[in-house]
Amino acid sequence: MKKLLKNKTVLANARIYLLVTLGFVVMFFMNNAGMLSSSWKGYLVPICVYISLAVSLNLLVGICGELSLGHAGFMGIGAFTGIVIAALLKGKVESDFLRLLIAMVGGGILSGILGFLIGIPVLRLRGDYLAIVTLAFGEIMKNIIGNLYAGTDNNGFHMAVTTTKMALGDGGKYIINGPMGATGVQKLATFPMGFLLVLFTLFVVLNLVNSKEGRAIKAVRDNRIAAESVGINVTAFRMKAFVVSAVLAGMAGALFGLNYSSITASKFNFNTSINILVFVVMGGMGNILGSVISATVLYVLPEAMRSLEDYRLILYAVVLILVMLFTWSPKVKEKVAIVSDKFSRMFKKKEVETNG
Amino acid sequence: MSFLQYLINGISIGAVYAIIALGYTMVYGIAKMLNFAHGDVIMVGAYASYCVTSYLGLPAIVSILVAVAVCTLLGIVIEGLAYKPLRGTPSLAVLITAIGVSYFLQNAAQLIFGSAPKNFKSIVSMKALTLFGGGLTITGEVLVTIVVCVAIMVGLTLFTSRTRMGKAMRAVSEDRAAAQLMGINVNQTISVTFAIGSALAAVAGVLLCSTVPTLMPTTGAMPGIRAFTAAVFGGIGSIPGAMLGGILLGIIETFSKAYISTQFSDAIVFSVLIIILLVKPAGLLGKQIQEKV
Amino acid sequence: MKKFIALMLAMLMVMGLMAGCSSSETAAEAPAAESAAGAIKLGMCGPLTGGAAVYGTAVQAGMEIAVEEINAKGGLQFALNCQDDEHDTEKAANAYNALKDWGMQIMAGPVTTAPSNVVAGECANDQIFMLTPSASGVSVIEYGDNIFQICFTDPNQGVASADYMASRELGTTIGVIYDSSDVYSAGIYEKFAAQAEANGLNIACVEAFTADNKADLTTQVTKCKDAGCDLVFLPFYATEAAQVLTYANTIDYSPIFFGCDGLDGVLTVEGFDPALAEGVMLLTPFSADSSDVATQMFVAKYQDKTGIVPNQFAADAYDVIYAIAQACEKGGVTADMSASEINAIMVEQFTSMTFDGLTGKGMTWAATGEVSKSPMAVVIENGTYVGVE
Amino acid sequence: MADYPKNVIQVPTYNLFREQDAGKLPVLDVRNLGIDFGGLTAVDSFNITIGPTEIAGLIGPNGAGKTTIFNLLTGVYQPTRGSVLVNGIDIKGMPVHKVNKLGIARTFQNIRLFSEMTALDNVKVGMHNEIKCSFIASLLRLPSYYRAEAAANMKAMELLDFMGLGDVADKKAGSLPYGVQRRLEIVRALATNPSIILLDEPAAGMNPSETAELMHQIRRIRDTFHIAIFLIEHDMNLVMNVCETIAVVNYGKIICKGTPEQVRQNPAVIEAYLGKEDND
Repeated sequence: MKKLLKNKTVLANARIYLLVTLGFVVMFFMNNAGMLSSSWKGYLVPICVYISLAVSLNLLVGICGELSLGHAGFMGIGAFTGIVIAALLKGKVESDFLRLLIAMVGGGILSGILGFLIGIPVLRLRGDYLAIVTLAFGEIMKNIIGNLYAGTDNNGFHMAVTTTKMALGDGGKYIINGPMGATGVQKLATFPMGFLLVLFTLFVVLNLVNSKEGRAIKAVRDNRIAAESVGINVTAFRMKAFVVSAVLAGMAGALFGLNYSSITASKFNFNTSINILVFVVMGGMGNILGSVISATVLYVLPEAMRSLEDYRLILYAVVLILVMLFTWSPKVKEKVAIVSDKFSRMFKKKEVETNG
Repeated sequence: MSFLQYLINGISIGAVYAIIALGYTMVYGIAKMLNFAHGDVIMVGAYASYCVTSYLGLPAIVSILVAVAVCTLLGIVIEGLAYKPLRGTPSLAVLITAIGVSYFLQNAAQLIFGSAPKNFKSIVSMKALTLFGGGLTITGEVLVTIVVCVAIMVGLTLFTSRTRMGKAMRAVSEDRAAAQLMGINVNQTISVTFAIGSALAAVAGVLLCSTVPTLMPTTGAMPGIRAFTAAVFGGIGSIPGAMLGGILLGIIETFSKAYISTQFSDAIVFSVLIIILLVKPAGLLGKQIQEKV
Repeated sequence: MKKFIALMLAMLMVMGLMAGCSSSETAAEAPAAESAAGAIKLGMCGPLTGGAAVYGTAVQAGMEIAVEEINAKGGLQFALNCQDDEHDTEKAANAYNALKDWGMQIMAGPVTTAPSNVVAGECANDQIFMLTPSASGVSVIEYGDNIFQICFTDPNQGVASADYMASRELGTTIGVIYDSSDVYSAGIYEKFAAQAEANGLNIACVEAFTADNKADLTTQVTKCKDAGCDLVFLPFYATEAAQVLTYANTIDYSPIFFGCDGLDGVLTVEGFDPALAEGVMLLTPFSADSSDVATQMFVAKYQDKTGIVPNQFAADAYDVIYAIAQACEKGGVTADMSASEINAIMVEQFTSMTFDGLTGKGMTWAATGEVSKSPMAVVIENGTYVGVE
Repeated sequence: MADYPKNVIQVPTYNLFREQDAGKLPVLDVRNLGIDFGGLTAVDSFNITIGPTEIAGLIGPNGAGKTTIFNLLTGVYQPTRGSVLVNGIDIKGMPVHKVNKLGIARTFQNIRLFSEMTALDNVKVGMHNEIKCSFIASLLRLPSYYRAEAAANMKAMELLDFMGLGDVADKKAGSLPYGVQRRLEIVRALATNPSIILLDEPAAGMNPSETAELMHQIRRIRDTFHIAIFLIEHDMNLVMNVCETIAVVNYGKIICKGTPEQVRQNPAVIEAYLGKEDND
């Protein structure tokens, strides 16, 4: 019995890793063989980023049961931290790969620290109130980053949050230029690094979910009072999940920021947070594989619909509503079940016929 | 004097937030869902009013009635098609559907009306009051918005406490299962709530665009989120709370712009929100519900 | 798992549906694109949906008119593909890649600065010639030698505005309202502030707003009024300007309002009372009321096509196509050349040629990609733009 | 009904009931406990002392404040007056999870299992504080993680088997029959290594044979783990047969305390219960 239980989760996890690795290998070789269109090449890194974001948000929303509407805020912190670190290390760290890695780790750490600081007051709230506070946090972050200046001059590195432009001395070069964001960013992000990030995210989240911490987190979600009654420090576990999620989002953000030659704070707005949330809910709350697939499909979907021009986003909206109805509505599901039942019966009949 | 001017500006935009927040709070209180498409219903209302006055040349009052009718219908249709089938499912599922509806409305509006902003002609023809020799100006829009806001709040309070339907709403909001056992038609009650909420959205849309004349497909989105914040601020589910939250949010926003920094006003507004929620976790007038063990 | 299959099925269904739609769509479009067998492929990306869509659609319409005109003449043929970037850096990269897949040879975009920063990086990297109609950020052309602008850079506008104010002694106490979340607006303000200081202008009041809170600009206007500003500089777009002007009117505040090219189009904001914009000054290279024949023809065609009066974005876009056409003709560009071959020719042509367009006569380009043309100050009188000398 | 006796029988502290408990520190020592909700006194002057291996019962009519007392004992509510000592330590101001760590575990009247998790995982959540494996070790899947998990699995299965639940270990808790869920809650409480467990109506919803089985198991728990048990129950047969001491509360106050025999014959108790019948 015990063996079987263990095998079940191990198997499920192995399936996720396998699928992701398979996807990577196929894409990697197709890319190297020049079989990918420019569009697809362009999707690779963002898909990895959004998978990581969706999986990390799933930890919070699906597994922990806390609705967060400010995930893009952590992504933004990671992005701008990563950009600054990468710019400062230019010429000091030779390997681009290493520089990217350091930038991502740095982005993750800062995002985690901020997540912790915000978590102290915020995690006292529950449900929709927590949701609105995370929304507020995302907006505050966006506002602050929008007035953030960072740059180097002959005297070294300067950084300021100010309404009037920060002045730099001789040889000054802005890395982040307030409302204008970061421009002239060296594109360091690579698909293999994206893959590593996804693997790392999966590794952390899956291991967390299938450990005593994960059990505690799920217990808190299922029944907070009962969890407290068996000695679980609910706030501490919500905090752990919150910080881990923030760290992963920060790392993904750093990769994202270093994938484009320019980025502004307004990218990390409410809409981006909501998009990630859509990935999570569409993939199924608490379903990690679901997050991976839905992030991929839903990222590519609106892009694949480019030929529809003006009707593209309205169709995306329709798809969104229909999928929600199909996956959740009891009535619609019933009807789908009837139809699929008929189909399967038809198939079975055919099988019998062919067999006979 | 400028203090008074800011205060009035703040109350003016706050009153608009308050009307939007009233719609949010009603729907939340009764259907227990965050209807993120509410802001876009506002936009539809404003477009409806705009079309009636600009293209048909009919008087403002007709345009309001048309806007209310259009939005009420829209609210019922949205609720019936997108939300009703999901009743009883996790609130997040409905939330995402609401976001889908929001995208849909925005993009539909762009297809129909184009992306170019339209300058909404104020429905208020009253001259602005100028006091203290030009030191203080109170526009007709401000007065009308405040009066309408108070009237709606009083009306809703009376409605929920005096009428049969209103009582049914309160019952559904307290305990849906029990209400059903008492013979209340829950589905119908929720539909009526959406209808009322959407009618309010139409009024809010017309007033919003009378105060801030730019009308485009994304007009409703940001005020919608602000109003949602206001509703939480005042205690979501509470009618006076929405009103108080909306007006306070407007005043805080204006004052932080006026006296602290226009650059950081978003950060300030949201920080105040967080602080208020930490002190009063259920909002200013919200009921703190102790979980039963 | 069941849920999952349902999700996937729904996705596939929709994908199938879309594939059906898209094939019919391309069929419908085919004549326009196909007639240009052997046409040079021009890519454009801009915000065709979302809050900034008004600029993207204006550019798209302007370009389409120019392409139609050029193709009708015979000879040089263009195919134009417009992609939506939603005024978003990430989407801009996707739009750019989609254009590359289509076989774009010249980039005639993007429309706004933030996406342009991303696309310019890609164009420099891929050696695809880029000429943006309206992305006026100075950072855009810093990405490479093959990135060109046809509009003024923001600093130029800021500097020119400050110089203009100083030389005409327009105001004694100056107020500024700008959009701190917008690259264009913040860029102009930054240089304006520096130049104004150098010119000894008295800036008494600087107020900002962001994309999130621009619904209410009353406080900013009131603050300018309280500071006693007799000149208010509005380096942002027409939509918000309409708001500012409307509110200023209600509180009886009538300083000189001074704007940049973004303000152009304020008269055509549907439903806006042009009387409110009376006396507003702006620096713009294009005025739809110009007596210039080419301009009048363009305005007529544009109105035919879209039903509205073209703004400067549309005119810039129109010029972009003609400038590219001129360079192509002179450099002997043909459709079978690769993008990088064309790139080399275009860079050579642009740095050496002179171009006359709707938005300026005798335009030339520096090797940096910056355009040199003279800004024109206009004032709104009786609901039309009147040039100020 | 109105004139219930006001004299509260005071049992002297540390005079523990069972012989083997004599002279030992009581596991639960409650002194003058009281709580008001918005001016209404829900519980008042509640005193009880429970020895380390005692089985005590708490009975009273519906709405007498029994569950409120449990909530006070476990730190869910903070008392307005009085104190609760668990193993000699005052729980005042402690959050619920810390009170549990002092050695007090409970079940709930309306079952509160982690319904989306398996029965085994429910028990393992109960063992949370016992599993010694650092956050990093479990993230990185160090050998110590596997060791700790294996040990936890073994102990959890033992506990489940102890209550006869070994067969349902991999079933979702929410899908189990009612009686099984009640027993699973007890196992989960036991998994926290308590020195006393509070059972809130453990036999509710059980049929007579299940109840008989439960009675047997309650005694077995005490005898095997050497812990105290304090239970709320309406099934008088169970209470009278299993409990060694019984406290009767009405209107938030103890009206009688003693052996089953004493309680059975107490006129105040009879009146309180008859009053309840009248109301019904």
